[in-house]
Amino acid sequence: MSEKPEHFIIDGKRLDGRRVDELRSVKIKLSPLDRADGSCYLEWGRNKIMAAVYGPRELHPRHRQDMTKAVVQYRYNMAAFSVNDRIRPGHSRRSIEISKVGRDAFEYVLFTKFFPKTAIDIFIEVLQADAGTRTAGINAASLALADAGIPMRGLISACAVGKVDGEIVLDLMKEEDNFGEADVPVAMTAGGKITHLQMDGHLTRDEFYEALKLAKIGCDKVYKLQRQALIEKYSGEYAENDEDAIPQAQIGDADE
Amino acid sequence: MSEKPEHFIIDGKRLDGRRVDELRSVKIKLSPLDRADGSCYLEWGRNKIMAAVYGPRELHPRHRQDMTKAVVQYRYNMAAFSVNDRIRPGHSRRSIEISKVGRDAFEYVLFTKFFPKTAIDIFIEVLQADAGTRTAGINAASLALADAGIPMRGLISACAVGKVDGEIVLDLMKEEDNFGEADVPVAMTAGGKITHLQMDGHLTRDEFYEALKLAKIGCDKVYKLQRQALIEKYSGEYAENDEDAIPQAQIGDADE
Amino acid sequence: MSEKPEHFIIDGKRLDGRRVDELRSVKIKLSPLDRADGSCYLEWGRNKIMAAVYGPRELHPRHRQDMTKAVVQYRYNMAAFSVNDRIRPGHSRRSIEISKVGRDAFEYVLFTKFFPKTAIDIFIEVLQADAGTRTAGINAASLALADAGIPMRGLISACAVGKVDGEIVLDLMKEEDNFGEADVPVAMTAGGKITHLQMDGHLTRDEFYEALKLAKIGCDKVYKLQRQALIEKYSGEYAENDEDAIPQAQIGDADE
Amino acid sequence: MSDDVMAEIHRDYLFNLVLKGERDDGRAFDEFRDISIETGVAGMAEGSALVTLGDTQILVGIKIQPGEPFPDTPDVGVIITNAELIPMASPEYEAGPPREGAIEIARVVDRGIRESKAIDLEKLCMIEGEKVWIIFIDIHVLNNGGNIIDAASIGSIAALLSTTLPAERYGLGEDSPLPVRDIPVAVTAIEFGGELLLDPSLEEGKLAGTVYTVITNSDGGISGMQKSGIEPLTIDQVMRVVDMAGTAAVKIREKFLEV
Amino acid sequence: MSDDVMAEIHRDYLFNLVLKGERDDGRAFDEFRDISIETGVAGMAEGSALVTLGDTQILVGIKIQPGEPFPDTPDVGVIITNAELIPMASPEYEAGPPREGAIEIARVVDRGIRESKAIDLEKLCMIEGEKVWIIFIDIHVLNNGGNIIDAASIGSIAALLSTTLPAERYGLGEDSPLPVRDIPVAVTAIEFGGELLLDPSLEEGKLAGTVYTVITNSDGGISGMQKSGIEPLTIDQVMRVVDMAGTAAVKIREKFLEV
Amino acid sequence: MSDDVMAEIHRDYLFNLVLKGERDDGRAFDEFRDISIETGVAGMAEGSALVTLGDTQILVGIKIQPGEPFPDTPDVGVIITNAELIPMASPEYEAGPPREGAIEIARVVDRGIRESKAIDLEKLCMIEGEKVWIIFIDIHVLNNGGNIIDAASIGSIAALLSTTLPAERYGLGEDSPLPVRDIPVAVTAIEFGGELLLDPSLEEGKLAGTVYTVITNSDGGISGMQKSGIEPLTIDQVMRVVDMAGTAAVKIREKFLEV
Repeated sequence: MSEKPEHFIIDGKRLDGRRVDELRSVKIKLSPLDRADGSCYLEWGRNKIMAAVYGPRELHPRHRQDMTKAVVQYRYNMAAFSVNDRIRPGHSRRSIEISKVGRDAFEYVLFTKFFPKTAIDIFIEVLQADAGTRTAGINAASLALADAGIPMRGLISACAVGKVDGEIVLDLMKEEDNFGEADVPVAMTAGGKITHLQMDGHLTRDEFYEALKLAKIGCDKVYKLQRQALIEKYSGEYAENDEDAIPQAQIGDADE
Repeated sequence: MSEKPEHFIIDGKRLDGRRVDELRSVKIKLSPLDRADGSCYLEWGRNKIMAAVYGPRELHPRHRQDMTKAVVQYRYNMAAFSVNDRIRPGHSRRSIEISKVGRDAFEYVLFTKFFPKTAIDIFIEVLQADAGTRTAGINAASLALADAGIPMRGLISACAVGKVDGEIVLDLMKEEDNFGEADVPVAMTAGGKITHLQMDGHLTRDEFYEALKLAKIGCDKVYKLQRQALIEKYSGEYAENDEDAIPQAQIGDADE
Repeated sequence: MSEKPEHFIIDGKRLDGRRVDELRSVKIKLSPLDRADGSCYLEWGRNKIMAAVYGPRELHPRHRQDMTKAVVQYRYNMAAFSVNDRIRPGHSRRSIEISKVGRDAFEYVLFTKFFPKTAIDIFIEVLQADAGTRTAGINAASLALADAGIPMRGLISACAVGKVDGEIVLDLMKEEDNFGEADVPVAMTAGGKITHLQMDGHLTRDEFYEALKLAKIGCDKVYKLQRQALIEKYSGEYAENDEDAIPQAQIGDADE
Repeated sequence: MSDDVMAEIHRDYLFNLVLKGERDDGRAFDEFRDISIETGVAGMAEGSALVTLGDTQILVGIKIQPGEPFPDTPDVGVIITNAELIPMASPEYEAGPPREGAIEIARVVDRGIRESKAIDLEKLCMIEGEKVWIIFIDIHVLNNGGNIIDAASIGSIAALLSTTLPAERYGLGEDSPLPVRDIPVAVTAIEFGGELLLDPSLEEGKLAGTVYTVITNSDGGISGMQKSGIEPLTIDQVMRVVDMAGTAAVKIREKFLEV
Repeated sequence: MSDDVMAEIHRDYLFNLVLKGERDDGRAFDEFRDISIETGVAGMAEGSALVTLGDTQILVGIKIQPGEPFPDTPDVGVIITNAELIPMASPEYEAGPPREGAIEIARVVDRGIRESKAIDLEKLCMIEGEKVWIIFIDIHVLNNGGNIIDAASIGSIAALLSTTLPAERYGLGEDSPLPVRDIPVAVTAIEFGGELLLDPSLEEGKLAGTVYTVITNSDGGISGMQKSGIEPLTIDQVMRVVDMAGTAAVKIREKFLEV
Repeated sequence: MSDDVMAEIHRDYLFNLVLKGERDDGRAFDEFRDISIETGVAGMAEGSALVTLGDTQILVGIKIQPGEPFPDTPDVGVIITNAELIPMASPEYEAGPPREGAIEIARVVDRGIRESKAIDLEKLCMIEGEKVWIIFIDIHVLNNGGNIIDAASIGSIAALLSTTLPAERYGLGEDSPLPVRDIPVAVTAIEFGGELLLDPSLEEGKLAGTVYTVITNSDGGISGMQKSGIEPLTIDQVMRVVDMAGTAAVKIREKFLEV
């Protein structure tokens, strides 16, 4: 682990030049994989994330099927070489927890009741990690689900907020995450319904409230980027035949 | 491991003041847990044991079901903090063996033929260990089975006998177990039918016979304590309606 | 590991006195085990191999059954004490790979289509290892299959060829395997159809071609030994009734 | 009637109760069930606590041994938290290695203790980069009566407060109390019928669409949170739970004075 | 006729035989099947023995390497006993890690060797608390023809008697024989139809309600016992097996002179 | 029409194409699909390469750390190769530890690198018997479009060529490039309808009775081979693949100049 910087914010600028309410640069590529039903490659700052979706498809073994709805499965995995010290392949306790809360982040927007006995499988591979992989993974998963054409109430958008040098800031980078005072990953629908929320560190009640409001601003920005990526990808394909062919549900707001 | 004492028996008294044919103090609490169908908390000297019973209940996965009888499952487990050096959670070879012979100790008294396709699950958790946990576990399990109302030919009662300072003694405590010459855990029906028997150390044929006879005396004492605990618990509940409501099979003798 | 010898071939003789195209001594014992449907004990130089075959028999769990053919299962295992440094019991990556290619070596000669939903199980136990255990195992398996009376197009015969001191030699012994320049395990039908082939080390194209031709010679020798063993075992049993009773398919050539 | 129908009826019953502002066991929405804490119950452990929260019973044991620090934090002690949902505790639990539910519980409790800086980990370093105290927190759930996470959190900090550093056993000086300097308390709410209920019973927990835990410290600050479950929460709902949790934690922290 | 009916008939047949004082293979109740012991069969092992007991075939190999003692017994060597019921040996065995049956066998054999003090473990300590010899006893069952535990016990002590301490390979002095000073012998009985039969065949073992093993030493003393199976035994029955086992063990021990 | 019937028709279609000397995607029998190699894509790795071979996408990352050598090779570095067929890459892959398919891929790639002596392992020894560099080659299959083994082989050596020894991070001197001195290339053929086809697509691979891989070095020599699948090959067929593989490998090796 590198040394703790003396200051994280100097003249309103963070170590990488961002303002406190600014996201890292984001690059989205839809459908990079052809075997999966939907996929998305996402660069979020120095994070590199691949997400793929399969389903709804038959769930094996059969005794795990739910007669009333699709079972959502979410697998967050870090490549062995995605961090400085090699990770042993396979599940860790950390990845099991992140997979669980990742799954919980999506069930609300998936019409699981439409697909009893099936599985909707969401796979996240972290290829390069630099703080914020769980929220970046949720953003990529959201786009991969849309890319797979799986009916959703709307997209899920995620970002982390935190506290460094006593200030609430958006989207912690590595140093801010390692040495900062708090980290709050959040995922929301476009309408601000929170489907994922964790926190560690130390915040007063009012700081936390401020953090939540900043998270809403961040998620709104993410949502615009996601929507833009889907429109670029799909408007071209459908535009000639039908202006309305972009499935609104996919890029719309679950809360409207 | 502490130092070996020079003598284990001085003036007919053992290190903790007991005579050679005396049990450690026993404390029984029935039904301490409400989720299980039956349960028993047992303090046996410094041992603290929790036993719980579920069943007869459906056995999963189905291919493990026996069409002709209930499958008895017995899980002996030591809490990570039950001994001086922390135990890694999960099965050890020792706990697997103890679970197997524990299961064998009960099948004779359970009317498994009455409950085909089901499981009778017996769980033993050792919370604090001080020699004799397997026999203490059997005693607690016996009471938990009775507490669960599972039909039995009778109770099983268990204790260990051993040899220290050349003498056959009842119910080895920790130091006697660590440094003694032999250890013989035994479980019996009230009529003296042996359902569990192991031995290690070194005994002559005649010493072993003497040990077995002392084990019978010890098991008789245990049986009285068990019966007493059941009467105290259940006679109150049923007494007003029916003097005979204490199910005799539960606290009776399988051999009568 | 011992020191590398200065020369592997002196005056046309190898370290153990063999010529370059000579096999180590081979000893075959059929049906040493009575529980298995067929078995073979094979000594190959200092290697000691036990092979057993069960099947065709019902395959569990059922979801692994193939409706169109028998599933061939092959388990190559080294006893913990079969090599100098004790091996932890259980599958290693090496044994998993050898089991896979061993299975592949036999499917061509087994009439799997005759036995849908079943398993043909081939078990190889290496009791003493001294280079060439995978080919020795295939030879033993081939005989155990014949011993089990499982219909086959013909036997499989295997040996390794390699390169030491710049020469292509048959059937590497331990020192030649450890310090040699290449190792090529091969298995064939009697007609020279290759069902198993691996290679590591360094060979030119022409050296490899020479090696393959030497492997054919080696496999032919092995085939004769296998055939001889089967005739000795089975001709006696059947000879009185029927000269032709030795099942030709078992010891014949899959390619005729 | 089938189990499903029974469950449906029971759900409707509880739902209608909540609409009337009531709970099945008569509690107010922000009211905890009875809590009792007994320490020192596991005599082979360096510290232990048996917590009952309503019908829930959890035994937490602390074991401590010397060992190596993590390479990236060479100057502080190590905390390893493990939760076992043993099959004794519930008909739904199965034997085997911890699954995601048990792992989540352990990790949330662990974060609460770690992030609140409740244990002075610097004091657990003996030789930088070489030798530190390793603290094992083992959470043994004996009876699942609902809201395991809060009971586990209470049990863990109670057990730590009762813990002795076993220096003598390892020839490393004199025994001393574990340096604990805060009492983080987890408070869990569920959302049900639009209402927020603290300390869900087993029944309530099964019906909950969302389970949301807030861990607060003695200074009122927040050191950990975890939302799980599939229903979303609004920012307003989140803040309401934060406020309820802060108030409830103060009351729970008073329990520690009674131990 | 179904397998079940066949099994039932066969059971009745064996039961009636026993009532007449006979066994299927003509043996007396206290008679063992033929035993053969061949040592040195696994040349890479420090010691080995192939034992056949009727149709049962077991290969035991001994590997020895230097290593650390257990913390609570710093001045003695270590014995680690493992049994593999490989799927080759029986249609009922499955591949995978040892299950309770294999673990029980290994542990009973281990106790017999350990408790009889057959190996002078003090002599296997090189540097107290640091370096001792670790002895791995690996029991490889090749063919299950019944009564594995006795064959494994015989094979283990035979293999140990043939074992050389490989000191030279590790640069730790000269090779020497393993210091073995007793020959513990396990003798197993089953209870069937009220009778006690030694050395059960595979068929007999399947019908047995109880399997009871007694391990005796050269001095006639008992160093280990294990009862498994669901039928109970009376004290009288136990003592009868103890006496039969002592007598049988003497005869089996004579076999070792022939090796 | 059922899936089986569709598969049968497709099989016949491809079979008839092959009889006419054609492939579904228009390639010649000895022609590879498009290959692209991009290095340095995984910035936390010491080296990495993303390879696309037709639809197949594989990311290989290299991690290096100091560690102990194997006891029997005390004076050389260690290579550990691992392949993960993650469930993202194909509907047929399942989560969990590597199965035989992934293990075979990793071991074949590993042998090609090891036996070609592509890495100068002697230079990775720091202190004989004590400290060497350990090289982890992690093969991450992102999209299975067929012929994973060749793509993994190309990706592994490309990643190694881009790798820096991270000496500074461990205080072990200055960073330097990994000493790579050859480019072993795996070329895989399948047998189908009596013909030999290089670089099988996913569809072709499913129909193949045999998959046969030949690894050649810059000098034209062969350093590794692996035949899998149930159909046999004649000596002639084997030699034809060897010759085709040598020619193809030369072309593939040219790709490395473009990186």
